Formats: sequence, C-alpha cells, structure tokens
Amino acid sequence: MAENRHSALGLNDEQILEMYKTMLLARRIDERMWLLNRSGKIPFVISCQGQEAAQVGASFALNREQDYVLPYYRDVGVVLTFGMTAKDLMLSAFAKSEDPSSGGRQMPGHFGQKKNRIVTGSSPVTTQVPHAVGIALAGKMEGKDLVTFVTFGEGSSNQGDFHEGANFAGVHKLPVIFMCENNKYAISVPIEKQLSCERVSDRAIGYGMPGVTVDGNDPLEVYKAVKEAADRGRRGEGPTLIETVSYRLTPHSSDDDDRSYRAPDEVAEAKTKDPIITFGAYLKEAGIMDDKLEKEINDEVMNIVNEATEYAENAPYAPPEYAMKHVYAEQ
Amino acid sequence: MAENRHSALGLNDEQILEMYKTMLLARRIDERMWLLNRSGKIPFVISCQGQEAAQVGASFALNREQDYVLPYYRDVGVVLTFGMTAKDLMLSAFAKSEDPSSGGRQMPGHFGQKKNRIVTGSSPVTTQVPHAVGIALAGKMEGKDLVTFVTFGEGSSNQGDFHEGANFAGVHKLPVIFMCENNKYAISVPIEKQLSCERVSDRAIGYGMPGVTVDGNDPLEVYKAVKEAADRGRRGEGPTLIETVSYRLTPHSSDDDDRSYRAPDEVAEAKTKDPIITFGAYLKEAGIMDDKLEKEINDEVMNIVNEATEYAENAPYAPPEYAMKHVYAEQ
Amino acid sequence: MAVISYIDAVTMAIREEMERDSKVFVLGEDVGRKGGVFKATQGLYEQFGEQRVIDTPLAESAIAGVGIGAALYGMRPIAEMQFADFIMPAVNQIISEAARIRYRSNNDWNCPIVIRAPYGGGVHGALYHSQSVEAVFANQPGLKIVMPSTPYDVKGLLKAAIRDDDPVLFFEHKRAYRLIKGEVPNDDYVLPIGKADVKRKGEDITVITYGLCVHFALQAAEKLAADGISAHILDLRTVYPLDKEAIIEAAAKTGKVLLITEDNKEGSIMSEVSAIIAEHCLFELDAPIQRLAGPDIPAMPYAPTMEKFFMVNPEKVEQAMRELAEF
Amino acid sequence: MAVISYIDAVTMAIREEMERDSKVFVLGEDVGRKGGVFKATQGLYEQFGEQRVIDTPLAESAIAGVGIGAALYGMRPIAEMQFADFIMPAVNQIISEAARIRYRSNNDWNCPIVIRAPYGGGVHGALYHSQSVEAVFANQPGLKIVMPSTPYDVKGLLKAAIRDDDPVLFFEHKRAYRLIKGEVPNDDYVLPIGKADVKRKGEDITVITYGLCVHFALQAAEKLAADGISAHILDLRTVYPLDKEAIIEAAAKTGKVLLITEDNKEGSIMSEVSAIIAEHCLFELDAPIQRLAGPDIPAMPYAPTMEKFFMVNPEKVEQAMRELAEF
Ligand SMILES: Cc1ncc(C[n+]2csc(CCOP(=O)(O)OP(=O)(O)O)c2C)c(N)n1
Ligand SMILES: Cc1ncc(C[n+]2csc(CCOP(=O)(O)OP(=O)(O)O)c2C)c(N)n1
Ligand SMILES: [Mg+2]
Ligand SMILES: [Mg+2]
Repeated sequence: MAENRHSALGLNDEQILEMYKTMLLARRIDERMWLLNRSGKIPFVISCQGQEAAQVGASFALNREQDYVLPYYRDVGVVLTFGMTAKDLMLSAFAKSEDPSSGGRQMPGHFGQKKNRIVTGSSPVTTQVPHAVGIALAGKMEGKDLVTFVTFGEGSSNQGDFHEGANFAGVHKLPVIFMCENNKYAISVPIEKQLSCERVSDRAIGYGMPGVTVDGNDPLEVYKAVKEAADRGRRGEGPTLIETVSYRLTPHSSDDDDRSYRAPDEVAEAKTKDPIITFGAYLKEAGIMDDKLEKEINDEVMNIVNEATEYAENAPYAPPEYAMKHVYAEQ
Repeated sequence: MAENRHSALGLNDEQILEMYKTMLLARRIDERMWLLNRSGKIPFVISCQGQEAAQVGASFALNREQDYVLPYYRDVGVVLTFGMTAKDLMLSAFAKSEDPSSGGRQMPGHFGQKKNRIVTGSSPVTTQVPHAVGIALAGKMEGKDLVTFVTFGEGSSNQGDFHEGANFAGVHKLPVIFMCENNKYAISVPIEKQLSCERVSDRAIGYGMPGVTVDGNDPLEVYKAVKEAADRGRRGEGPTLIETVSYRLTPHSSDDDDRSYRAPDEVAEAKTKDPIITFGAYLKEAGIMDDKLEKEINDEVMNIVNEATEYAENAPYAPPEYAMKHVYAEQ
Repeated sequence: MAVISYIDAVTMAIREEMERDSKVFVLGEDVGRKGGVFKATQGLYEQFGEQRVIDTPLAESAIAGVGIGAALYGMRPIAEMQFADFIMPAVNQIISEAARIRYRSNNDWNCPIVIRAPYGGGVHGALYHSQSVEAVFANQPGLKIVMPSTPYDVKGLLKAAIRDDDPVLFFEHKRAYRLIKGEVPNDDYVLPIGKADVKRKGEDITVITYGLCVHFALQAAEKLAADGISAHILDLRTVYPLDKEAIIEAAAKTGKVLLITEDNKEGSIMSEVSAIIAEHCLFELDAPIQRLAGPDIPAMPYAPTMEKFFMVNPEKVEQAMRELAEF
Repeated sequence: MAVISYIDAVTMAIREEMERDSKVFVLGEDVGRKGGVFKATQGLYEQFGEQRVIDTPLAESAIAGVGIGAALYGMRPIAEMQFADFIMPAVNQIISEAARIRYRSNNDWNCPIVIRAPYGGGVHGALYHSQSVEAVFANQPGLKIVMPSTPYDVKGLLKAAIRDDDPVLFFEHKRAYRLIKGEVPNDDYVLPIGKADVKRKGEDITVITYGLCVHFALQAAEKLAADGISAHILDLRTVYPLDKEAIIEAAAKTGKVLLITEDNKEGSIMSEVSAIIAEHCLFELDAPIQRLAGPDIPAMPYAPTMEKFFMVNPEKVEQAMRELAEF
C-alpha cells in the first residue's frame, strides 16, 4: 500500500473521496458537453480537462461558507466544489433561462452565482483579478475573515490587470490567492512565446508576496499550497501567487483544432499524467477505493450527468423580449 | 586625491566634464523655469532636479548616433544629451511655435525630436514602454544594431503597460533598456504605498531579464549599468531593467505643494546627496575641476540659459488656426 | 443657504455620504493625505482615516477594477481618476465589467460604483489635461454618465450617484471647480439621475447643453434678452442615457435648436441629441439643428492662441445664439 | 475575376502588401502558426516566417503599443485584435497614443499602424464576442475607422489602410467572413478611405448603413423594387471621419432617410449621420430621420431567442424600409 499523503494534510478518507468524485463529475460533464456539441445540440464548449486536480484541490482548501471565488472559464472543478450543480452547468451549456450564471445570456464557462460567492465573470481575460483584490479589500474593511481566490491561465498572466491587481493586493496586504493554471498553451501559443520567466511564480517577488509552483496534476499538492496561502491571508500576512502546472488535454474550445499547433505525441504523453487516472490510482494504492467503489462512483456521476442533461435540454429559453431586462436596477 | 572611478569605465576627463556640464545645464534650465513660473511668465514646470545624474549618466552610455530614447517628463538630462538644446526646451516652456517637441501644442516635459531619435511622448504615464519595445523589434527586423532606452517613475512601474511591454521584450529578447527613476514619490504617494516589492528591479526576474538597482545620484554607477545593458542588448541577449534610486528635490510640479505630504527634514536630508554637488565634489577631488573651471562652466551654462530664455520669450506663438493642422497627413 | 464653489459641493456630497453610510469609501491617486490634486477630497483623510480614503498605486485599471470588486461585495466605492484623460487605461474595466455586470449575471450581481473625474479645458492643460471623454462611454448600456453644471446639481447628483445601484461616471468640469459658485443647501437632498433640467425658460430659441457651457449660454441669454430674444436653456445633466422626453419637449417648444458641447464636434453627445430631435420632432423645426462644438482636432493645444481657438466661450455661444435667432 | 469570400479578401490584401513592402508585418494572438482563430492570416506564417507574422503574448495593450512603436520607427504593422470586444485593454494606446502622435509632435512623428478586428453578432458569440465597438473610437480625431461590406471593398480598403500614413482601425464583420462572397480582382488596387459608396441607386427612399447590414438592405431593396419602391443605398465604408458630402447628397436625393446599424441605438455612428443631415439638409426631408439599430442593452445574449431579438436582420430591414416608403 502506498504512502498515505492526505492524512498529513488533515484530510480524511471521506474528504478525498469527495475530491475525487468532484474531479470526476467535472470531467464527465465536460465530456458530455463535447458530445452534445459534436451532435449539434449546443454551440460551444470550453474544457476543464486536465485541470480538475488543480481546481478541486484548491477549492477544497478554502472555506466554502465564506470565501469568494473568481473562477476563469475552465474552472468547472472550482464551481462544483463551491455549490454549483451539474444541472446548473448544463442549463448554461444549453443557454436556458434557468442558468444561474446568466439566464442563458453568456456562453458556458462564464460562471457566477451569488448565493455561493462565485463571482460573475466575463470573456476578456484577467479582468477578474482586480475584482478579487477589491472583494478582499471590502472584506478587510468590514472586518471579515474571508479570503478571495482567483484563477487565470498562464497566457492571461501577461495582461496588465494581473500586474496591477497583484501589486495592489501586495501593497495593502490583502488576503487574495492568485492561482495561475499553467496548461502550457494559450490557444495555439506555447508558453515560451508567452512568458520569458522560467516560472509564472517568479513574478511574485515583484509584488512582495510568496510564489510557489506546484504539480497541477496532484490535488493534494495544490490543496497544501492553497491551504497555506489561505492561512497566511487570514493571518493578515497578505496575498500569495500559486502556479499549478498541468496540460490542456482538449483543444482550446470546440472551435479549435489543436493539431495545427501541437504534436499528437505531446498530447498522448500528457495523457499519461491525467489527474483523473493518477489520483484514482492513488486512492486505490492508499486502499481507499477499490474497483467496486470506483464503479459505484462512476455510475453515480453518470446518473447525475444524464439527469442534468435531460433536464437542461428540455428546459425553456428565456423569451425574446427578456433581452431587455436588467440593464439597470428596476425602479 | 580621490580614487579615479571613471577611467575604469572607459571615460576620459573630457567626457566626464561634459557629463557634469550637461547635468548642470539641466539643473539651471529647470531652476530658471521655476522662476519664470513664479513670476507668471510660463504656466507650468515639471522638474528634473535630483535626477540629473541618473539621466545624464545613462544617456552617455548610449550610442547617440543610432539609439532611440523614450524619455519621461523629468528627463531634461536625457534629451540634452541626445541633442535637444536649452533653446528648444525654453521654446517648449513658453509654448512657442518653434518648440521642436510639439510646436507649442504640448505642455513642457513632453519631449520629441525625430532627428535626434527622441521619441514623442504624451501625458498618460508608461505608454512609452511598449513603444520602446516596438522600436527595438523594428530595429531587429531591419537588422539594425540599435538599442532603445525608456524611462519612467517608480509609481508608473505599476501600470499594466510596464508589465506587458517588459514581458514582450523578454519573450522576443529585444534590446530594450527599461530604466526606472525611483525618486521615492509619485506626487504625494510614497513608495511604500506604491510598491510592495523591496526593489523595483525585483520585477526583472518575472520577465526573464536581469534587474539591477543603482545609486541614482552617482552618474558613473548609472553609466556602468546602462553600458552593460546596452552591450547585452547589442549582443542579442535581450532587455535589462535598471532602477536608479534618488529623490525628487522639488515639488511634483509647479501645481504641487509638497509640504502637505513630506517633512522638510526629509527633503533637507536628500539635498545633502544632491548629485550636482556630489558629482562636482568628485570632479574636484579627482583633480579634474578646480574652482576656476567650476566658475567658467557655471558662467557658460548661465549664458546658455539666459540666451535661450530671451529667445524663447520673444518668439511667436503659432497662430490660432494653426490648431487645425496635422491631424492627418496632408494629401 | 450658503454660496459655495462647484468643487466644495463635490467634497460636501462625498463627506455627507461617508458620514451617512459606512460602506462608502474613496480610492484614487493622491486622494488621501494630499486631498486630491484639485483638493476635491480635502479633509476626508483626516476625518475618515486611510482605510476609507485610500491612496492607491498609480494604476487606473486597478483603481476601477478594485473598486468594482468592492462594489460586487456590497460596498459603495467612489473611485477618482485624477484627470478624465487618464481614464483610458480603465476603459476595459468600465465597459466590459462595470457596465455589464448586472445584465450578464441576469440581475444576480450588481456594481454600485461611482467613478469621478475632472474633465474639460481652458486651464492650460494641453492635449492630455483638457479632454472631454464622455463620448467614449456614451454608447454603453449599463452605464450612466452625469455631468453637472452648478454646485447645487453637483451635490444632489453626486449623492444620487453614490446611492445608485448601478455604475455611474461622474464628470466634473475642472474649470468650473472654482469659477462657478452657487447656493447649496446644507440638508441632504438628491436629484434624479437621467433627468435634464430647464435652466431658463424662453420662447424664441432652444439651447441644449451641459457642464460649463450651460453658464456661457445663460450669460448669452441675458444679453439676447436685452434685445428681445428669449432663449430656452436645457441642461442635460445626465448625458447617457439621455432624457429623450425633455429633449423633445425643449426642441419642439421653439423650433430652433442650438446644441453646444466643448467636445469635438463629430461623434459627441450632441450627435445623439440631434438624432433624437430629427427622429421625433422634425416637423416642429423652423431651422436646421445647429451645433457649436470644439473643432475635430485631437484636443486643445497648450499655446494660448490655439487653446482659445479650440474652446467654446461666451462670445462664440452668443454669436451662435444670435445667428439662430435670426434664421 | 474570381469570386472569393470576405475573409479571403482580407488574407489576399495582407499577403499582397507583405509581398510588395518588406516593412509590412503582422502581430497578434494566434496569428502565426494557427493562422488566426478565424483563419484571416492563414498561410502567412509559412510564407513570411515567424519574424513577420508574430504570435504575441496575450496582452492587447502591448499588441497595440508595440505596433505603435514599430510604426514610429517606420514599419507598417498590422495588429490583430482577436475579437473587437478585446480591443478595450488597448484603448489607451489607440486613443491617447496612435490617434495623437502626429498632432502632438507637430507633424514630426507619425504612426502608420492598422489595427484589424472582427466585430458583430449573429454567431452565438454572446455578450463578449458579438459587439460593435466603433462608437468608442468615433470621436477621436487622428483615427480613421473603416468597416467594409464586400470582398471587393475589403481588399481595396485594407490595402489603402496599410499604405495610409496614419492609424486606421479596420473592423471586419465576422458573420460576413464566410457568408459574403464577391468578385475580387487579382490586381493591385486601392479604394479611397473616407469615401462612402452608393451601392444602389434609387429615387424613393435612402438607406445609409455599413457592414453586414448593407447586404440586408440590398436584399430588401430587391423586394421593394418588385412593388415599385426604389431604394437608394449608401454604404459608409469609412465610419470615421464620415463622408459628409456623400451623406448629404444621398439624404437630399430622396428626402426620406433610414439609417441602419447593428450597434446599440443610442450613441452609435448613426447619431452623427443623423446630425449631419439635420444640420445640412433639414428642409429637403419629407420624413423624420429613422434609425434601425440594436436595442440599448449591453450586447446580444447567447440564447438564440434573445440573440435574434437583438440582431438586425433582412426582415427587420425590409419592414423599416417599407414603413419609411409609406410615410
Ligand atoms: C482580453 C482577451 N483577449 C483575447 C481573448 C481570446 N482568448 C480567449 S482564451 C485565450 C487564451 C487564454 O490562454 P491562457 O490564459 O493560457 O488560458 P487557457 O485557455 O490556456 O486556460 C484567448 C487569447 C480573450 N478572451 N480576452
Ligand atoms: C495614466 C496616468 N495617470 C495619472 C497621471 C497623473 N500623474 C502625473 S505624474 C504622476 C505621478 C508619477 O509618479 P512616478 O511614476 O513615481 O514619477 P515621478 O513623477 O515621481 O518622477 C501622476 C499620478 C498620469 N500622468 N497618467
Ligand atoms: Mg494556458
Ligand atoms: Mg516617483
């Protein structure tokens, strides 16, 4: 039996099974969306595949009753952990009126749900970074104990808003966790054409905050880093920059064909480190999951996905004139 | 006699006298502008005082026949070194039609002069940074040996354009020298409310480039750092970030009263390190300048300033309708 | 009622709202210890402390973006852009974020931020300290843009903006700051955002304008009155979204309309005002819809000759009003 | 003459200009190896190499700003914004820098950059992949904004933009990319920036529009012709600065004017077109100046029901034209 690494982190068996289940649910929802897209039922998908470990590991390290998350478009694992359901996500994929993120106004991947403190997001990348800083500032002003958690891709870490937001958080020692999900590509542009530093986390020192790079395929390593960052934040010691290194296992989106810019070998090689597989293997080696339990979890997850799909497919669209609503507060 | 530090840098006595003279000219022009402002003759001044050593030391390390400079508003020392004259600067202060930077269209401090490769600047801070990168890119595409030199304040290093420009230069290994003139204040905001890193140069690693911090009151130290950076750039090894630490000896501008945000003691203390005084002392200690020569230089400089003032004061404004010219290329 | 300056009305409104509601705070460059480069926030740092009057790093996208984040949480940030000209780095945060938050989240989230900025020319500010920037934002549903002309309106509208549940851009004419004085009640009052205001009733010609030009028009109207010409003057106050009814009513009233803005002519707020009139009361017009505006050049030069050439002033206004009356 | 698509005309124009002038180069996100997310730069990376077809880091202000720097040096950069919606972070570089460089330097420096971006809706792009952004820039002297409707115009105008000595924003309708095809000569030709084009001559009503809506108007005009109504259609092509003479001539010709844009109604390009007409040929009008535009909501939603509600389409255009004809 393999070394038990999770107990040392204060995680019990039940919790890490929950983590695994959430990762798997994220994966299966994503896979279903591709099928729906390829069969012409939904116009667009953008994937979490390959990043579930980072997303779920990180979110589990937060306080789900009070912290705020500002996810980017791939963060299915984050929003599931924070209370969004498969049904919610499918409603968004089908652009139906009940979609909690936007009522079918935004593309899938533009998450938002106030009751779960999932902050509404947009398409222009990195604009959420200063928002996370502002929420942390507000929390501090109001004497709250909350931490904000914001994610973005490594390409997006080149936007001015990353720099300006990180520096603001550093100066005001705000409890913000900046997590860069480095998946090695920004659409077709490989990391060496995006950044000239060795690690995205090398940027942390420029904002007077600690920076760490962790294996994004290992949810426990990510959990540990985020937990430490959250603790630091709550202790009033300011922000942290965390880089999770993994790989984007799908094309950028359903509109992309990644064969024009990366070799099949490279993708195949990355798939051997697929966190669903490697974390599943860990659970088995640690004696927490056997084949039977694995199948049960899989079936349970597939049921959830099937039900969500069916519900969403049959749900109504918002009526046309509803487009006129909510530009401003209603008087 | 003090140690001769300049020979080791390849600078002869004549050159460092020239440096001193340029620094002094910058200072005297600036002082004259304050007098003109306080007597109601010109509406606005923004000063180089305290930063002449950094500006002149740096510019002397560049190739004045081919390199491009993108100065910020305090860089009187840079533009004088690159060929702008006292008369040019006074014409700008008086907003006269012959002002080479703008024909009296822009406020003083908005330098530009194509024949000397002084690139036109604007008021919004830090926009010049990506321009410097673009010129270096163009030079590289055209097979030229040129380096670009761009400056900005430490407050301005928090703008997104700094981050985006520096990263672009790093990725493309472009010969750009980013020089931050850290004078400890951005108008009233002290450095500790601007930046959370210890040194501005700590940001360099985030762009995969070397970063150094030098004494901005010592033109020789700055010269050395910029020379090395220029050499690196010409060797195709990419950009460098240099931080020069000095102090703003005047209020931010003629519209500012710095007594509301900094103690007279602090200013007085900084004045003991005034580079005009300390570099003058070095020249004397090194036996290059005696009292007589000092007086000659001073007289020469004052003559230049007087002539420039008189010429500019009597020069004509552009006629009103000239405002309509040069929005687009003339057909 | 005390007579105070336009800028003092700004400070008064902010102070009163900060006293009233602990969720209101100020952030921007030099707004704290220095009290702002124009002194609009003077005394607030001393009264409310550095937690609620925040000197930010020099980065406008963060000033807007951090403010938006705080507003998402439920605070009432008042963000200052030191000059309207320097709002440009924050355009993405304002247009892509603040303006769209309520709509894109289907009313789940909202963004009650106020972004204040001094705009306008005539202060030897040259190209980058003189601009009118409202047209950049006046096509973005979700935003409101307020541009008051008098101290009384400043106080009532700024308070309304701070209490508004949606983002408001609040542009203050920097030349009006100390030039324009007026009576301002010490009481708490708000004025409705989205409503134009008739600043003078008249029968012969209609002038529609906003900001400093309202005063030029009022001055000119006095002179015209001496010659028996009666001018009706509508102050837009909110330039986006426009008060269509008030515009139509004012235009129809006299049938002769002059639109005045200090902005460049092509593509200004006045283009839309003209389009509203041409769409809704064309047959009530007795003269072409006239516009008096800055020329179509980047912004006003520093040299006094050229600055004056650019700026709308009382003489230019009077002349345009007389010409229209004689049409 | 070959019949090619709108997007192929984009690629052809860039390729020919790159072949003609070694100072022309392309920079943007995914423009290189991938050939652009819409494939507008396909094949250029292979033909000209990565030095002249540059995949940049994901940072629009740098794409614009680095391009501006290169243009200051004397290069002819063509910068791509992946979607027009993502031009917002570059607004400061475009408005404060590119637009003002010639003017502020008193003609010493100039900035011959082209910034291309796909805009427009009807492609399930939702709020942030559907917008018209021209109004943000259509009040900035120093800029030119070109928005062509046909492959022929695309090629001639994009070549003109690349050769222009001043900055040009070149907005391409993304739904037109593959939908619209047309004859395009293989020869080198340029079309004049700043000139509108009569796309159809007519006597009864005048339609002024640009981009994809030109095609909707042409289709509707065919149907109206069958009923004896003759429509005159002016394609603005350059939306800033506007071709005033052509607008006045087209409006005066029939006296009944319909302005069509896919942008939100309030504050669009059409506001200025209306204002020009109301200022210069009011007495030649027989009907109020009508505008057909998107509603004043942030941008079009993703759900097909609401997207359709927003978009201008051939039916809406036909109906508006008939109503005007009957006025
Ligand atoms: C401001 C902006 N520019 C361009 C885009 C188009 N775009 C969407 S995702 C993307 C790549 C993002 O790469 P990265 O940040 O590495 O995240 P990843 O998709 O790899 O997770 C681009 C260019 C955008 N959404 N926003
Ligand atoms: C984008 C922008 N925001 C604000 C200003 C107003 N402003 C002019 S100088 C300045 C402070 C600059 O500080 P720093 O970068 O440290 O340079 P220093 O003046 O100290 O040399 C500010 C806020 C501006 N010019 N541009
Ligand atoms: Mg990536
Ligand atoms: Mg400084």
